[in-house]
Order: sequence, then structure tokens, then C-alpha cells
Amino acid sequence: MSNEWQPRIVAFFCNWCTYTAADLAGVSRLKYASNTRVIRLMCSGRVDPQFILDALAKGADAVLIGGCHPFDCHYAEGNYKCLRRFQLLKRMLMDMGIEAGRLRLEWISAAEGEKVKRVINELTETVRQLGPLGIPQQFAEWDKEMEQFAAHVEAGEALKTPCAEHAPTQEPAHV
Amino acid sequence: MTTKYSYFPGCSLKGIGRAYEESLLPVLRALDVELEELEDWNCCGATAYMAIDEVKACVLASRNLAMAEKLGHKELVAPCSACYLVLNKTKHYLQDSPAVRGVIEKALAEVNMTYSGNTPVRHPLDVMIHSIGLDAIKQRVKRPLTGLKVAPYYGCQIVRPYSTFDDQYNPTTMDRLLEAIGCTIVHFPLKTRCCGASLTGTLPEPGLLCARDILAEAITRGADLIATVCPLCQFNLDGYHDKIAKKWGPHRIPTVYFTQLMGLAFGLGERELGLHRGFVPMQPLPAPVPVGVGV
Amino acid sequence: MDKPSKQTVRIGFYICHCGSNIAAMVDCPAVARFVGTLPHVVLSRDYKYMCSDPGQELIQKDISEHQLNRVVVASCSPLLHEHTFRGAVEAGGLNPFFFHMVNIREHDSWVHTDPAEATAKAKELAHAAIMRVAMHKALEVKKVPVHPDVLVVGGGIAGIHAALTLANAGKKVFLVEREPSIGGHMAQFDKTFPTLDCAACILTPKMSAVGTHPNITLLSYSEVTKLDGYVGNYTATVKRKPRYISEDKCTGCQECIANCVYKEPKFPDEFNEGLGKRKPVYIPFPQATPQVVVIDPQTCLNFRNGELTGKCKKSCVAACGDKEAIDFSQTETFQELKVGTVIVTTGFQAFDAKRMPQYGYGKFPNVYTALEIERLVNTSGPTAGHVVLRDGKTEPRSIGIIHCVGSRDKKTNRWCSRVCCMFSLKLAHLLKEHTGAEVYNFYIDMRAPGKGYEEFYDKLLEEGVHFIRGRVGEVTDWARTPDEEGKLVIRVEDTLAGYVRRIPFDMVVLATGLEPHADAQDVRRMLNMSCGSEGFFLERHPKLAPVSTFTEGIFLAGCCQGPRDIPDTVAQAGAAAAEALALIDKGFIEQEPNTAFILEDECCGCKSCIPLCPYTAITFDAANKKAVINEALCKGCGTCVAACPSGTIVQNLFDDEEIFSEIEGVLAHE
Amino acid sequence: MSKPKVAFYWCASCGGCEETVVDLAEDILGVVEKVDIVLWPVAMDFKYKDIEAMPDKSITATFLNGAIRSTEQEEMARMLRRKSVFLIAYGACAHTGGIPALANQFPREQILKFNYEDAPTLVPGEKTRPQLSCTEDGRTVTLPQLHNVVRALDQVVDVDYYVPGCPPTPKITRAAVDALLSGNLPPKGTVIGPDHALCEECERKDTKPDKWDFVEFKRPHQKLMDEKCFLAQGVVCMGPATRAGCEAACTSGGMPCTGCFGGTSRVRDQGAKILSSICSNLAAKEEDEIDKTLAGIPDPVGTFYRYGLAKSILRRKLNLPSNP
Amino acid sequence: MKIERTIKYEADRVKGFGDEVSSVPGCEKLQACIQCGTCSGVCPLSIYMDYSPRQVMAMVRSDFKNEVLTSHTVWLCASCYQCTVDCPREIRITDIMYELKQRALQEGIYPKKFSIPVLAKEFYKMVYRYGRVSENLLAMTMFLKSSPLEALKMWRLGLGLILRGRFPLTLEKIKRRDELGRMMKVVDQVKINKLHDELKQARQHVAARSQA
Repeated sequence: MSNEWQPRIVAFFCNWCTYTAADLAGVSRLKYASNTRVIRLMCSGRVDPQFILDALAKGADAVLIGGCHPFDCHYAEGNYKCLRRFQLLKRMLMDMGIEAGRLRLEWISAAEGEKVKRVINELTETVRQLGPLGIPQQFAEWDKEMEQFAAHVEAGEALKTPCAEHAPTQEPAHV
Repeated sequence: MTTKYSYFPGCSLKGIGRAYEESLLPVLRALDVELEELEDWNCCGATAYMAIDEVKACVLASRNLAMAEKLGHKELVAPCSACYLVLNKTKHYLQDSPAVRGVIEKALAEVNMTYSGNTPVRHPLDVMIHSIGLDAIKQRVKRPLTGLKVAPYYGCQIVRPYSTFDDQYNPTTMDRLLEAIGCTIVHFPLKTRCCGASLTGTLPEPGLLCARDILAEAITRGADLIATVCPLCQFNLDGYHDKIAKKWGPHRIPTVYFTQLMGLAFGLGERELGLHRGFVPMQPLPAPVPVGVGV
Repeated sequence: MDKPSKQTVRIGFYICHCGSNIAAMVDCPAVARFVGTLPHVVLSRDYKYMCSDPGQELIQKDISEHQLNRVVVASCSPLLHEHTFRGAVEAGGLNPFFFHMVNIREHDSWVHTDPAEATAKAKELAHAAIMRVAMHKALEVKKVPVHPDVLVVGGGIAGIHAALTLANAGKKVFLVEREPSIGGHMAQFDKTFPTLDCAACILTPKMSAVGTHPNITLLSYSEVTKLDGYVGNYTATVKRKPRYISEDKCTGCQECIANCVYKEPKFPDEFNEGLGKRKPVYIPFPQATPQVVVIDPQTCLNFRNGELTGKCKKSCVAACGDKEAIDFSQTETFQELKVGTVIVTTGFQAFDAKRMPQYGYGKFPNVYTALEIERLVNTSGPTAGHVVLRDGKTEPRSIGIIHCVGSRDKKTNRWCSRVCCMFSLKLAHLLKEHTGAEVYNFYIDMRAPGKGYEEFYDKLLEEGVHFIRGRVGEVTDWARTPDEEGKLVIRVEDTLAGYVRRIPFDMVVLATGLEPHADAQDVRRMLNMSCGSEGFFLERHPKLAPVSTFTEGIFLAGCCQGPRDIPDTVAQAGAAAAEALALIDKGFIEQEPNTAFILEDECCGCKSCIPLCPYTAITFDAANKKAVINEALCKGCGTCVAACPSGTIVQNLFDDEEIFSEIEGVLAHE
Repeated sequence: MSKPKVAFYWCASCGGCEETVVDLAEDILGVVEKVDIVLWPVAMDFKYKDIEAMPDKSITATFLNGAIRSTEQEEMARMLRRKSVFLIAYGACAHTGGIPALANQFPREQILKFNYEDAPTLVPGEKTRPQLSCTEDGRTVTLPQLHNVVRALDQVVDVDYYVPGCPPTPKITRAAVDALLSGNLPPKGTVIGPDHALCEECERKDTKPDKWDFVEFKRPHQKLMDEKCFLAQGVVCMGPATRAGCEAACTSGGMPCTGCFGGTSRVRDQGAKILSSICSNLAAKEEDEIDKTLAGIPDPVGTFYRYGLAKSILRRKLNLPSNP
Repeated sequence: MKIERTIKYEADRVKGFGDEVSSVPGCEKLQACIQCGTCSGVCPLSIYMDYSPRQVMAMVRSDFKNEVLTSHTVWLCASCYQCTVDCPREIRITDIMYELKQRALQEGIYPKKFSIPVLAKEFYKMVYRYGRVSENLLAMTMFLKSSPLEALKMWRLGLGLILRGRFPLTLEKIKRRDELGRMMKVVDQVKINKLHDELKQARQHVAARSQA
């Protein structure tokens, strides 16, 4: 395995269609990129937007949701509920600075092993183009601005003046 | 109101296929359609060119497409089947192959041209049936060609490989058009069979055999003449009768453009329609039947 | 059993080599070593075949020896073996739901090519499972009784056989057939390959057995329009089309037919593929079951455009007399059936040969489909078995049979229809026998892989039937040589001899392929099944569950699942019946406890969830002003769980915290 | 036994929380009787150095309101953490970031530029920016610096309890104080208040239909029916996703809930949950129609995370340009 | 009687030829050929071919490059697209024939004194030079270069055309001839191999999309 950065994709597949399609891709020995980790849910309707945000925040570079085709949902309309949430969530993620390409919803029926392969490969390629999302790294980066204080507190030193000591090192002035 | 289309005549319509242009333009004018010829068009890149370099053929075609788009009429009319196919094929490549598209875009940029891929390329037959409509055509008929038995010959490249405006196995647009101007259509199983034109010049025997089969079948089916939609087909079916006769006996039957027949039905003169340019002359039509005089 | 606290979680991890299926791509010992270092993991092993008896025993032994209270197995798809391992865990004394399975075969070793990447992926998936299983709770499997009656949809040979098998085992069966008679395509066939026994002779006894069996309720001329409920407890709605004859009163005497105002049959006869004629009142074929006539409102003079006019003098009614079986006032009715299981045997439709215009069907009268020839060679067919061209008199002297019409062709149907080679051979034999004509078969590949099939092909070769390997380019009436005049000319490359040939024929037969019914998608949706990309119904597993579907309690047999011949169809119908029997005789279904429930105290009664449930399992308790889930109706999709704005709905097996743990696990590594 | 020492402090907030303490009205006297207030900038004069001089853990409880926005606030939070036995995040800003955390959608530089250079209320062309330090007459005055990220209190220091709300109601404040005084303390990390959503106590609850089927979204000013559930009228109301305890102050006052109490303990991201719930209940099925309906929520972040952006899963807009 | 060996040894193959051809856009499906012979069956010219189109497909796939490029079949293809339309595997046989023609010309392997390649080359040159084709001039050039005797036999046809005004004696030219030259140069600059790589990627992309 090469040491260069590899995209990490978390996929939520519904049990009846897409997960089965992924099994079919396996049985058919189709080959696709190894960057996707599948989490099985009973229905794409179970995909809670929190899961998507959480996956991204924990280091996923993209999230893929796979559900049954319209009219084909094993639970009648779970896939529509997923689609509706997806549409707004995608817009919201863009507002939060996350590219639309990092969230993908696909309808993949149990027979479409080929589509699993294609979608995973395409998404992997898209993410490769976009580069790392790196939210955990960003969190760490943001928190650096607090490190200095924490160090002082650790050392048990009280600060003489609120910010004179650190201000020049971080930023000369609000100019 | 006059409708305008861009017009790509192609090399043949300026040479051996002059009669096609000579009949097409007045017929369309009679139907309130004006064709505006592309300024400085170049060879479409047809069959023989494709054999050398398919990408270059597409680049050639794209220059014409780019000029058509710039001309601003919504659609481009290409009467020659070979041009029609190459222009359409180029459009398909532009859509399906980003690589070919890339090359074409670079080449066009070199001469400050662009092509967005929007201008549809249409055959006159398609325009007449689907844009002008049979009713409008019927209204223009002054002298129905009643009793004239026609073998409709479509040839290959307007129905294959793309099925754009007619059935690939049994096209009927020309049948309907000619029926509308009074002709009788004979059952013609070789409607879309290759005429061999691209070979006649170089490998006479196979090319001529293709032509002979079509002529023979038209005669067998009792046709007075063959109607065609392509200058190469017309030349191949019309120009080699002596050679065919030498090999397989006489097969004399005239081959004319469908536009020439329409012109006749619209009351235009034979010479005006370039009918004198054929090798096998068309038999004089029966005396005109006056229309709308209450006979 | 209560959930042990985090400190006492003791996980056993097992990774399966699956022979070389997994081990060739995933470094199983390395994964096991890695997992061994994770918190709460007490032991971590790799093993050749976890699903084998020794593999399962290993788990059981470890549970007691190492006081495991959680088990994770990394092997194949949970859809395949989750059940097996839950059983092993239970046998080891644990609640079966303290188990989680990691799919490193279908989702990993089989689809990746780099061992390092595949191993890394296996580690992450295993890590996720370890984190997830720590959150698992003990759950109870719910047992639901199975209604013992069975619904069979489709009355062809598959449906007939399945119905009889079940009825003979003492189960009540409802057999629903949309045509006026059962029998399906097989009833139309003349002989069957390779034994050449008469199709009617083997089928009609079974048909009448269905008609008279006390355990079978035959609903012919009817369609299932709706299926509600779940395994063990389905409610089917059946539409009964009006046949304008009371089934109870009709004795099958057919006096009405004889006395119809139409003295001669005039309308194309469906059963004979339009080669014969029938009257507006008719019986589809002599052995039809039920032996009840049917009136076609499209052609009966008492109707106009299907609407009753009463304008006929109704000589049929008079002929029926006291029996009073004819009832023009009949309308569509609906009937509800309660059943526990469903067997789907809806069959196929023949490819429409007009979709291949180059073969001239519909244009040249003497181009026939294979089904037409079946009727033409049949002694009870429209010509009494006399093979003549459509002019009604000329016997063909030369016949060309074109294989693979609408099969193996990306422009029509990609698949091989499996039976065409064999029925073409059979028809070649029958046509030669009936007419003595020269018979040519044009084939791409000769496929004769059944018992006695190759021998049948041998026999045909010896009989002097001609075989040309080449797919026919076109059938034309264009004659190039004098002996082609007036004939249908087939142009083909004889690929074995290496020549392009033109061969003239009097008759051309198109071996049309098999395809799904035009309305197969509607049926599929109604029954909540899946379809393969080609449109045939999808079995749960091609090898391990070939007659099951993804919906519990619904089974498949026959050509609705894919083209197959009669022996295979009957075998499959028997298998489907056996699967249904197994469920019925067990008497109950164990329901996956993945249902959702609402935390009663915490629910604020916002009603967000109520409209989301497609099974109306969620209701509003007006007294408490809180939503309540009826666990019996909940099917466990989890849609309401994802939508509950205050996180108050919990789904067993797919709890928020379980999934969050899994997410954390798959992303735990850089 | 001496009276427990209590401190109130005020970080990035509007001051409303301090008002609430005063709003305890007569109760405040009862409180004051039982405790020693050692720090309360809004009402009394104390110096930093006094607090600094206090031994660690000498304050029984500090009620800190406001988000942590600047270096000074961070320092005070850390100091008060050290000096206090219990640190209580008081009010929405300290609890989940509050309104100030909406700044997490923008880079600091953009905010400063707008406020000091581009805002239409400024003297044109002046573009005066405050200096971090300034020396005049030989004396240096320093100003705290803005952080890039606005944080809830527990993202900076360990927090013992949370009192939610913008502002917390007197009742809930009183409950917190009583708990402290009685020593009958809930587990650490508890949010003081009920753990169910607001609908439970909303007067409009009974008018909620069984089916929503949103076809369009309305704004609160669009002639709405009094007494009827806001969601039933197509107005985004965060009630179902918001912790109860405010006694439905907004909805009984004619405004939909905007979520200041945060989500319940079972929810990790309040905004994601209300989004999920509302979207699931749209009527539309086709992508276009769905988008058309959802266009009625033009600013999902501002709508769903009005008080909770700092504590949402994503916390802040990503990939913002860092400051020079 | 001249007898030649017909057995093929591995050394007779030009390994990789089949893969190369099938990586060109339009030729991708070659590998899917099931040798059913539909192409030969529908081809109007197959009666004159030394190898049937089906055989050409098999030969290309098996890397018999020299045999294919010297066969008449490639040049007898009249581009009527019947095989392409009828092929049950959706192989674009006509386009494969074009590709083979191009390769034959590039490598100079084609039947000697065979006038079709000459025509193709002259056609190409004429377009390059003038932007348009004057058919009669083209025919004359071609006959002169391949078989001058044939040209003499054609005099009657030529005369007939002149008499009917179908033989323009002026040369058709476009005005901005430099434009074509510049455009062609751009095409030449795109390295053919690089192009093929790109085309291959594009092909995969298109294939993936068409499956959707």
C-alpha cells in the first residue's frame, strides 16, 4: 500500500438493495477501490444526518449512501425520506464549507453489483481530486490558539496581564 | 413566413451532384424555406478521409459545425448522406469522448472558433417530413405525379448507424413524401442496401454489382424510376449503365433525386431541376392533370 | 440478561480464512494480532473455516473457558452466515445478539487486489465491530405463528406442481391464474424434448387434479392486486374478472358455444396463437381447467366496446336453459385471502419477433414463431396437425429455423433463453416428421446440456436435419437467382465452412426467446421482491437460496426467475413447495428483533414520527399525549429513529450509539 | 460554617443571563442570604487580582455565562475553573456557543473588516481598527484578541453543570441554585432541566396534526393562526428538537422556538435532528420539488444552529482562510 | 500448384495488436465478439472478401496483424454500417474497419497496387491542400497513380459528365485554406500515444456512464 494519502469513505448501505448489491459485486469478483467502509443499516431511511456529520467529523473524506431505487424501497418509502434529508443536508454542508462532491446518494438495486463498483470508484476518484477533508486535523488546528493558555495553566502560572504576552506572537495587531 | 436553415452542400453538390442542389433549393423555397450556405465551408471529412485519420475527419467536420453555429440559424441542413453522417458522427464523438472533444476544441481555438455542440444536423428529408409536414407539401402540388411508379432508395448512411429520424430497417419518410405528391411506391426490399458507390471508382466489380442488384430489383418490382436522397447513390446508380450492361446485360432505369420529383410536382421545369444532367433520362411525364379546376 | 458494564465487556474475535477466499488477500493472522490489542478483546483467533462445526464449537468452548460475553466473527456476508454464528453464540450460553459479524469476503477480499489495502480494511472493519459489539444489548427473538394456507400466483406447470405438492401434504392452497384456464405455456406445446412425450398427456392429468383437489381453491381469470402483512401473516387481495359465466353453475356442456349467434368461429384464438378461430363464447382449449366457458366482452354482440348493451338475442342463454350459468351482469369483484406464505410462478412471455424487423415476422406471412409452430404441428391444433403455410394449403418443402431470436443480443435481450436450442431441435424433428421437408437450423452455439439433450441433438444430426453455425443476417423476399424467386431467402455466414450463403425457404421459424412479463415490475413491487437487471425476479442466493426471495415467506419457481425448461421448472416448484412446508410445519417465524420503540417518559408527543411509518405501527396515545410503536407492526426500517428530533426512538440492533461506535471504529486509523 | 462563595461571570454574551439572575426578583434576596457573592461584574465591583489571589477551589460555584470568544475570556474561564469547585455553564452561549457562535461561519478577518471598515454606520474612509496594544504617555494599554473560533465553555475548560436557555428562566436558575445549596447534586455533566423536548409543555401541542406534509415553509410574520402549532402552519419551529424547561415562553408569546435550550441528552447534533425530522415530513418526492420546498429554508445553518453552532458536530465552517 | 503453410505459430502473431485496436474509441467492444457471423451475413460486400468480417474480428483479437492489414476485406468495406447496426454485441465493426485502414496506411502494409488506399491518400491530400474535393480531378489522379490504363477506359464517363455539366473544370477551393493546415497541425501535435491513453480513459468513463 502506498504511503500517499488515501481517501476514506464511509458508506451507509441499506440491507435489501445496496448491501446485497455490494455482496453481489463480491460474488462476481468485481474489483474496486478499497477506500470505502460499509456500515449496514436496514434502510436508507435509517440514515440519520448525525451519522453523516459524525463520520465527516471523525475523519471521513466523503460519505456515500446507498438505497433502493424509487418505488423499490423494501419499506415503501424510506428512500424518499433519505433523499429529502439528503437534499437539504447537502446544501447545509456546502454552507459549512464542505464540497458537494463529498456526499453522494445513489439508488443501487440488489442486481446492480456493477453499479456498486462504478459508484465507489467514481466517488473515490472524486475525493482524490478534492483532496483530504481532514476535519479532525482542522479541529486540532483550531485548538492550537488555546494551547498557550493551557500551558500556562499547567505550569500553574497566573498571567500578569490578559494577553500582552501572547498577542504579538500570534498576531501583531488587528490591522 | 420563411424559415431559415444553415446549409452545408458538400463537395458533391457542387460537382457530380449539381442537380440535387438545383432541385433542392427551389423546392424548399416553394415551401418557404431558405437555405443559407455556410461561408467558406470545407470538405466534411467523409468516408475516404475517415480511413486516413478519424480524429482529423472530426476536426474537419467541426470547422463546418462551428461556422454553422456562428451563422446563428438553429439547424444545419446537409443533403449528402455522407456529409450528414460525418457531421452527426462528429457530434456523437464530441459528446461521448472527452479526448476527441479536447483535440477538436484545441484545433478550433487555433483558428478562433468554438463549437458548443448545439446545432442539430438534419437531412432535407427529415426537414420536409417533420418540420414542413406533408400537408404543406400537398398544398404546393400543382401537377401530381399520378401513375409514376417509384422505387424509394434511401441508401445506407442516413439510417445507419444512427437512427435519427426514420426506421433503420424500413424507412418510410420518402415513401410518404412521394405518395403525397402522387407517386406510387413499389415494394422495394433493397431500400437501405449499400449502393457500392465508395467502391465503384476503385474496385469496379463489387461496386457495380451492388448497383446492379438495386437497379435489377427496381426493374423487377415494376418501378419506372428510382428515387434517391444522396448524390453518391445517384451517380453510382446512374453513371455506370454501360459498364453494368457489359457485365450483366442492360438494366436501364433512371435514378433521380426525390427533390427533382417534388419539383416536377410543384410545376417547376425539367431543366430548372437539373433533370437533363442524368445519364439515363427520365421518361416524359403524362400530360399534367389540372388541379383544383373541378375536373 | 443485562448488559454488562463496559468494564466487564469481554470480547472474543475470530477471523475466518474461508480457505483461501479470504486468506489469499487478507493477512488473517495479522488482523487477529491487531484486534487482540484492542480494549475489551480477551482473545483473538484466526481459523480456516469459522462456519464449519469445529469453528462453531471453538466459539462455544471459548465462551465458557474465557467468560466471553461478546463475540465478533470476521468472515463472509452477514446475509449468509449471521444466523449460523448467532446460533453458535447462543449454544455457547450467550444471548445471540451479543454478536456482530464483519464482512471481509464479499466486501473486501473478493473485491480488492492489493493485500496490504485489503488487510488494512479488514482491520478497520474489525475494529468497528469490536466497538459496536461492546454496545450490544441482549434481545429476545419474537415468535409469530405462521398461517398454514399458501397462495400460489400463476397456474402454469410450476404453479400447478407447487400447488399439488402442498395440497397432497394436506395444506390448503389458493391457486390464482389470470387466464381463464390454468396450464400456461406448457399447455400450448405439442411434444416435450428430449423424450418427445406429448405435453398434454403429462400436463392434463395434473390440471384436472388441481381442479378436483379438495385442498386447492382455484381462482382462474383472477389477479392478485395487493399483498399486505408479513411472513406467516399475509393478506392477499385478488381481483376476480367477470367471465359472465357462473363458475358454480357451468357444467362445461358447451351448449352455449354451439348455439352462439355466430355460427362459425370468427375471432383469433389466443390459445392457438391466432392461427385458429374461436367464438365470443368459448372454452380456451378442450382440456381447459376449470371446464367453464368464458365470454369475451370485446367480441360478444351483447356488449359494445366491452360495455353491456343487451342487444344480442342471447341464444346462448337459451341453450344454457335451467342451469342459468350465463350472467351478463357480472362485474369485477375483489376477494381477500389470508395466507402464511406465497409461491410466485408467473412465468414468462415469448419475445415479440416484430422487434427484429430484419427477420420479417409480421411482414412475410410464412415467417412463424416457434409457439405458432407448436400449435401447427399439434393434432388438436388449428390445422389438426397438418403443417401448411398461411395460405392454408401449401406444404413447405424447405424450412429454416433461426435460433436466438431476441436472445444473446444486447439490442434486445442479453441472456441465453436456455430452451430455444432444444425446442428448435424438437420442432426440426417434428416438422421433418410431418412434412418431409429439408430443415435447416441456424444457430450461434448449440446448447444441449440437459439429461438426454446431447443425445437428442445426435439423433437430429443422424436424421439429416441441417445445421449451419451462423446467426442469420436477414430474411428477405429479394431474389437474386431464379431459384430464390417467390421464396424467403436467408442470408447467413456458414461460419464453419467459411462462406456467406443465401438459402431459399418456404417457411422460416423464429426460435423466440423468453423474457419477463411486461408487467413483471408491477408484480415485483406488489410482492416486494427484487428483480435482476434483466427483469426476472431475483432469488435470495443463486446457490444457497435459489427459490427464496429477499422477502421472507415469498418463494419463486419457474421462468419468472429466469428461462428454464420443464424439468427444471418442476424441480424448482417442488423446492418452493418444500420451503413453504418447512415454514408451515415449524408453525412459527422467528422475527429479527430489530424493531423500534419509543422511550415513554421522554417522548414529547411532537408526532413527527407518526406519518413516517409505512406500516402505521406508530400511533398517538391521546391519553398520555405520546407516540407509541406497536412492535408487532414495526418492520425495523429505522426511518422514524433517524427522524425523531429528540432522539427518543430507539431501534434494537441499530441503536444510535451502536452505529456511532461503528463509525468511530472504521475511522479509528489514519 | 461559612456561607458558600458564589461567582457570576460574563464572557461573550449579551448580558441577558445576568439580567435573569436579577430577575429572580424576591428570590434573589433569599439567595444572597445564603451565599457570599464574590464576583458579579454586572452588579458589583471586583478586581481580577482579588480573584487571582483567592486560593484554588475556594469558590463553591461559578455561574459563567457567554461563549469564549477572546483571549481574555479564555483566561478568565481558566482562572475561574481553578478557583471553583463547581463551574456552571450558565445560559445558551456558555452551554452551546449561542448567538456569538454564529460567527463560526466567517473568518475573523472578515468580521473585523466589516465591523471596523465596511459597516454602513462607520465614518466612511476612516477604517480604524483597534490595536492590541497602545502606548500613550508612557503607559501601555492592551486589548484582548479575538479567537478564530467561538467556543462553548466546555470546549475550553471542564464544566460541571449546564443551565440552558437564552436566557435561562428564573425557575431553572432557581432549581440550579437550590440543587447546589441542598447538596443534592445530579451527576456531573447534567443539563439542569427536563430531558424531553419542548412540545411537551407547548400550549399549541394539541393542534398538531398527525401528518405534516410540508409543501412550503413560511416565515413567522406571515399571517399565522394564533394557538396553532407552528409546524402545522409550515413555520420552522425547533420545539421538537429542543429541550423543554422554558415553559414554552416563545411559542406562547407567538414566536416559534428557535432552539436556545439545545437538544436532549440523547442527541449529538440538534440541528441535524430537526433537519432530519422536518425533511422527512416533506410532501415532495421528486428532487426538483424537494428543492423547491426546501428553498423556503434559505439559511439552514442559521436556522438550525442559531444557538448551537459551537457545539454542533462540525463546530465551525471548514476551510476558512486562516488569518494572516 | 503453389502450396503455402497455413499453420500459425506464435511468432506469426504481433502480440498486443488486438488490445491496441480495441483500446481505440469506437472499437472497445471488439473483445466481446461471439463469432456469430451476423456481420458477414448482412454485409453486401462480403461476397468479395477474402476473409469475412467475422474472421477479421477473430484475427484482430488473436493478433494476426499482418494477415489482417493485407486482407482485401478492410478495403472492401463500403461503410454502409449494416454490420454495426445488426451486431448483437454492439461491436462497431465499421469503425474497427476504419481503424484498420488507418493502421494499414500508417504502416504501409496494404495490398500493392490496390487503388482504394491510393484514393484515400489522394483524397486526404486534396482536402489538405484545397479544403474541398473535386471528385473528377480526384478520380483522375487516383487512376493515374494506380492504374493509368483504367483511366483511359474511363474517358467515356468523363466526357459524359462534362457534357452534362457535372464536371466542373475549375478547382474547388476554400478561401481560408491556412486555417485547415493550422488545425491539422494542432491535431498532429497531440502525441498519438498520449491521445490513445486519454482515449482509453475516456472510453472507460463513457462505458461507466452508459451503464448508468
